[in-house]
Amino acid sequence: MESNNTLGLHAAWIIPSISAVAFLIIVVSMRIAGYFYSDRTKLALLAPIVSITAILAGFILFWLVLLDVLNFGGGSISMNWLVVGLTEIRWGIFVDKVSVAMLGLVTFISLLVQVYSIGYMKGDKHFEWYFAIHALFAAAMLTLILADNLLFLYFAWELVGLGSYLLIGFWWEKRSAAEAAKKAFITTRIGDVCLLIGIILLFKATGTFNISTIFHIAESGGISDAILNSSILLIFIGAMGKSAQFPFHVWLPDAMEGPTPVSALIHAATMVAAGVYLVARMMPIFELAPEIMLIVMIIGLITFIFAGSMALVMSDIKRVLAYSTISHLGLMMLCLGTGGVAAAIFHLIVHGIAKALLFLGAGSVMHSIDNETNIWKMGGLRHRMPITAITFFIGAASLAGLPPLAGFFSKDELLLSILHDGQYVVLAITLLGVFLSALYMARVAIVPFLGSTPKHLEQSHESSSIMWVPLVILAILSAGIGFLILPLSSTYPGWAEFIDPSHHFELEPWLMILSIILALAALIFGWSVYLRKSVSAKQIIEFAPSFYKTILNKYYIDDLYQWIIDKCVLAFGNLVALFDRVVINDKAVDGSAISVYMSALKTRVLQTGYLFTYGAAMMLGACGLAILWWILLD
Amino acid sequence: MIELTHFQVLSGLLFAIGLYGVLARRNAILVLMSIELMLNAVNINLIGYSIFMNASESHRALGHVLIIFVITIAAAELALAIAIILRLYRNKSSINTDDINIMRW
Amino acid sequence: MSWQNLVFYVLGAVGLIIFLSLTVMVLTWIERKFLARIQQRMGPMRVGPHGLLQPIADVIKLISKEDILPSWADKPIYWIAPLAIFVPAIAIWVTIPFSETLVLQNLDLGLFYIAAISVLSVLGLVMAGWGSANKYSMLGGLRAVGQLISYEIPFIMAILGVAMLSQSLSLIDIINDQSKIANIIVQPIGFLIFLAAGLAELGRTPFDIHHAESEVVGGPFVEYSGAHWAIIQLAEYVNTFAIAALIAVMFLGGWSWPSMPFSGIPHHLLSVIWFLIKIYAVILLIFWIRGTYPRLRIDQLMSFGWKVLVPVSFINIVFTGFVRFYNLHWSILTVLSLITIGSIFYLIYKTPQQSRGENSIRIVPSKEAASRPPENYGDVNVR
Amino acid sequence: MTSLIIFYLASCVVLGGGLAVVLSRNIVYAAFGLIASLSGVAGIFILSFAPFLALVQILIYGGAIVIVIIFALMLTKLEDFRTLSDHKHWPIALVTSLITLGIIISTAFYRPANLTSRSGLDLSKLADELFSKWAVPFEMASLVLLIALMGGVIMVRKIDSRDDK
Repeated sequence: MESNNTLGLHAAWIIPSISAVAFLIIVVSMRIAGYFYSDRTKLALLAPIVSITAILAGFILFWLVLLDVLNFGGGSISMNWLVVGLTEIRWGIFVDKVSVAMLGLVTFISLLVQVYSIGYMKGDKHFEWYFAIHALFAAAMLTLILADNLLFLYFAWELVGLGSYLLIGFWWEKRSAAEAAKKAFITTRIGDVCLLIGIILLFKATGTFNISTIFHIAESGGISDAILNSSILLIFIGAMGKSAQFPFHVWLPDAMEGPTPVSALIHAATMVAAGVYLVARMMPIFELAPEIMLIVMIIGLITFIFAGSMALVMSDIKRVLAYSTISHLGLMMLCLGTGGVAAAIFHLIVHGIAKALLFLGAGSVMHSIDNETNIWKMGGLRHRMPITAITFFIGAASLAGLPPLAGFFSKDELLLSILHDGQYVVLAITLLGVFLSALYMARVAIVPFLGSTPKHLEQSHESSSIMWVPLVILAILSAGIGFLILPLSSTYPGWAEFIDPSHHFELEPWLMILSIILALAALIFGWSVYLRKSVSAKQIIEFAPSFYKTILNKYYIDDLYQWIIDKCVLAFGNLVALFDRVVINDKAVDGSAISVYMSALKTRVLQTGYLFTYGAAMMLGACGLAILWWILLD
Repeated sequence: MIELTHFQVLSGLLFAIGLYGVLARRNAILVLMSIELMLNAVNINLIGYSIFMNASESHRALGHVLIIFVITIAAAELALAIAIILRLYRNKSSINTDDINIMRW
Repeated sequence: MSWQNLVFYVLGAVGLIIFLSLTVMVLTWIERKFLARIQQRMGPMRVGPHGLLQPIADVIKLISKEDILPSWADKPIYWIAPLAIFVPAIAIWVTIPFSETLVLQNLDLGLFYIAAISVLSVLGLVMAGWGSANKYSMLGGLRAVGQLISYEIPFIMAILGVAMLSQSLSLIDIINDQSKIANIIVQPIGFLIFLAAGLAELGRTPFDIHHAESEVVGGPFVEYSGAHWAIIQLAEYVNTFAIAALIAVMFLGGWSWPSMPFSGIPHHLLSVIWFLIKIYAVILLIFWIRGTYPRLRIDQLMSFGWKVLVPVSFINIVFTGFVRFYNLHWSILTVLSLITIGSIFYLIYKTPQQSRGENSIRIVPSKEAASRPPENYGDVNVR
Repeated sequence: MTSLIIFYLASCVVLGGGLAVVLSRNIVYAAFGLIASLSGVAGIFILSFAPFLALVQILIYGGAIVIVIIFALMLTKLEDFRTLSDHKHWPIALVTSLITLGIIISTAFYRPANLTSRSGLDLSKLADELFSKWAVPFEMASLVLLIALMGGVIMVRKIDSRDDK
């Protein structure tokens, strides 16, 4: 891509910078304010104002970038970062259609979530800090999207991880939150290390970190197959970690310990999408390794079905949404495995908006009923909080794939992509997953909002406007954005062709009808089970009680990990610790110290401290040198 | 006639005397005096070579110049050394070099 | 070295010593009379007309007195000390000329020789101070060391200034250089420095703190008596005479006469007389200072030496070098020196004298004394 | 011949003074022995046609260095070491210095080829050399002297009451 320094490109690098500056301003002003005010609540609104202003500026600049991409097709600019030998590492940004779409998603969702957070986090004692890390996270995520080289991307990737860690553990006084933050950090760390190794492997093979250069080299066959495959696999493992793919999905449900807007922003719309985005970004070299693509597809499929099944049995509203997120991320990966970048990204956006809507709606519900999350203790909330209920329904329906909501279009596109790849078995299983996802969406929407209101919920009420306005905006978008898939005008050929000009907008009527039927069937089934109780859930459970139990215990994966940690990691750790104590500490460290000590003990006698000794030794040495000189001279 | 050997022997004797003083005396001020003796032994040697060498005038002037430098440095060294000894005396009430051994093992 | 030369030197040296001894007698008489006049009394009147034979009587008295040796004294050092004071005092005179030919040995490095030898007299003071095994002598010796080493620097610097003007260290050259204009006019600042430093080297009032009778009861010489005391006194007056002679040589133009009417022997005679007149004028100045000024305190002495004389002598050197390097007219140096002197006096006058308030005795009225206890050690309450 | 006699006399003074320094039981005698020795060196300088150096020697050593040493002696408590004891290993010191003496004297027999009879150096020549060729080292030496002076002043100054009990 030619480097044309247009206005849009400059706007693009400003977007993350503003947020980073906002982070610094908030942190510094917090410190300074801490000196002058013991009661920091007086300055509480400063932080959200700074942070929201920054992200709003980012969102406005996003339109500039979008315009630029539409007119000129994007580009890249970069500057020197550091030069090591012959290698120069640069920091720079790279803007194309995929990244501009992500840019819009991230800035928009961040903006709404932050506005929503003013209402949700009101009165929290670390109010400013919350917005500071929000700004930091936004800066990191935007940098990750825009980075034009892998090292810079990795740098942002880790910062995103840090932001996620800080936000999950935001209520660190709560032990479970602290544990969840650690779990998320450590689990994604495994993927991050693999990603770093993959990046380094690619660097070793090509001598550069620049993504497009790597593509060129790889496409011209400059990288051996073994290296290429292993590095791509490692990069994919990194993406799996961040995107909570099986078997790294365990951290995401626990991450719901963070504040709900955080879940909406990070664990639904943006950060977890980073893995999908990374794979989409690296798609040109993924396509060079069909085996890896197959792995991507299989992992995505497993995740999709597994997480969907787990979402079906969870009773915690946020966990249901979390498993649903995992499931949809699996779907995106699956689609990427078939090479459908456009469909995956489209679903990413649609799902991001809808899931943000659902999470914010869930947050709104929890906010009004004393942070109750068990869906079985809710019911009939649509009378108490109608706006939340309606928007929630729209989001759920969208994800369930009801036409003409956005989810319908994106899911259809995904299915098409799988079909085009000729994976009929996968397609069949995917359709099962589609049914599952519609079913759990029906469950999570019907149980809390419909039915009769329990007594203890009668005092609940609609949230403040600062919280429901973002919900409405998201709901409208969630309903309407699906039409982007259609060729709306002569200049806009539809999403697929916009992202990838080789694709064209097309429809497969039987697939569309099949998915509509599946979704409707799931909804009706859910209706009859959860609202009408015409079908008893218990009977279904008793069909296969052990299977149900397995699902309820999340397939024992957490227990497996715990066992591995207890039996293998800790045992090995004890062994290493023993080695460290006995060999390294006692023998190597202490031993060298003792040997120095002992030799000093012997030789220190030479240091008498008497002028006499030193003087005599010096003079005799000089005499010896003189005699030596004579001997040599003669 | 005086010859260079005279100067050398005198210089050597004075140097040996000074060296013995540095090594054998225990009083810091006496050590200092012995060092002055050694420096003067060097000066005698320098002036001896300066007046007996068959060299250009500028080469022979080197001997004189060096003597001037030696005397200058001796003065500087002595100023510092006396200051050190006085401070030592104030802190330890002794200027015996054998008592100043806190830096040893 | 021929016999004639040796005889000449021996005779010259003996003659010099006799001449100096006589001079010292004259000086003691002059000092006593002069001080007496200043203090409005008669001075010695009994021996001879106007006490003219008093010095001889003193000499006889001193020689016939018992020479006391303190029992704790370090004997050899105690006895050598007067000699160590006397020898440098006489040795200086080897190179001081009375006329162009009347000089024992004119040295090219004359001024440097004088500076080097005059410094050695400290040694005698130290020896006397230590050898007497007396606290007062010891203190006096220490004071002498501090004072003489401090004032040696401006002393030599002043000599250097004159040497720069004349481009020679030989005394005769310096005098000849001043045949037109005396150095005191060209370099008044140097004259003042040399006068002050010279008085300090002599240990005369106001710089006589090392044998200050009221403080250390005679300093290094407490224990001396008889002939040794006489030798010390002799050395003191010889030194005074030497400093006066040096001032006459270096700043007053020596024997230079505005216009010499004669030549040959009368010329020399006239030179000697004219030179002696100048020397005695300086000596009278020194005695006058002694009769007028009180003694400095030791800290005042030190700070005067290091904070005033040393910097000023450096300024003097710089100005002289400036004028010599650019070959300027001598009057420019005069003007610069006078401006410097003026500004220094102004600065000294203007300097806030903190110690004056702290250290001087203040007499306060009884009312104030009753209301306010004395702040300073020196305050005296008068009730 | 006369000069040789004078040389021997001066040498006797030099060595006698030196021996007084290193052997005397009385530290003040040692100091005066040092003066004698250094004056003897000044005599050697005069014999070497270097009166300037001789005067410098007297001025600086006799007038300043030895005086400062004696001053220091008087400031420290003289009674404590009026009689001195030597180091108990003094024979080793003696052997060391004798070895050194042997080596130095044996160099005396390596006579340089280009020797002349005794000839002095014009003082103006020395001045020219010192202030042209050696001007920078000369200034350096003055700087060293200044710094040493400042160091000495700082070192003996009372820092606070804790320092001297």
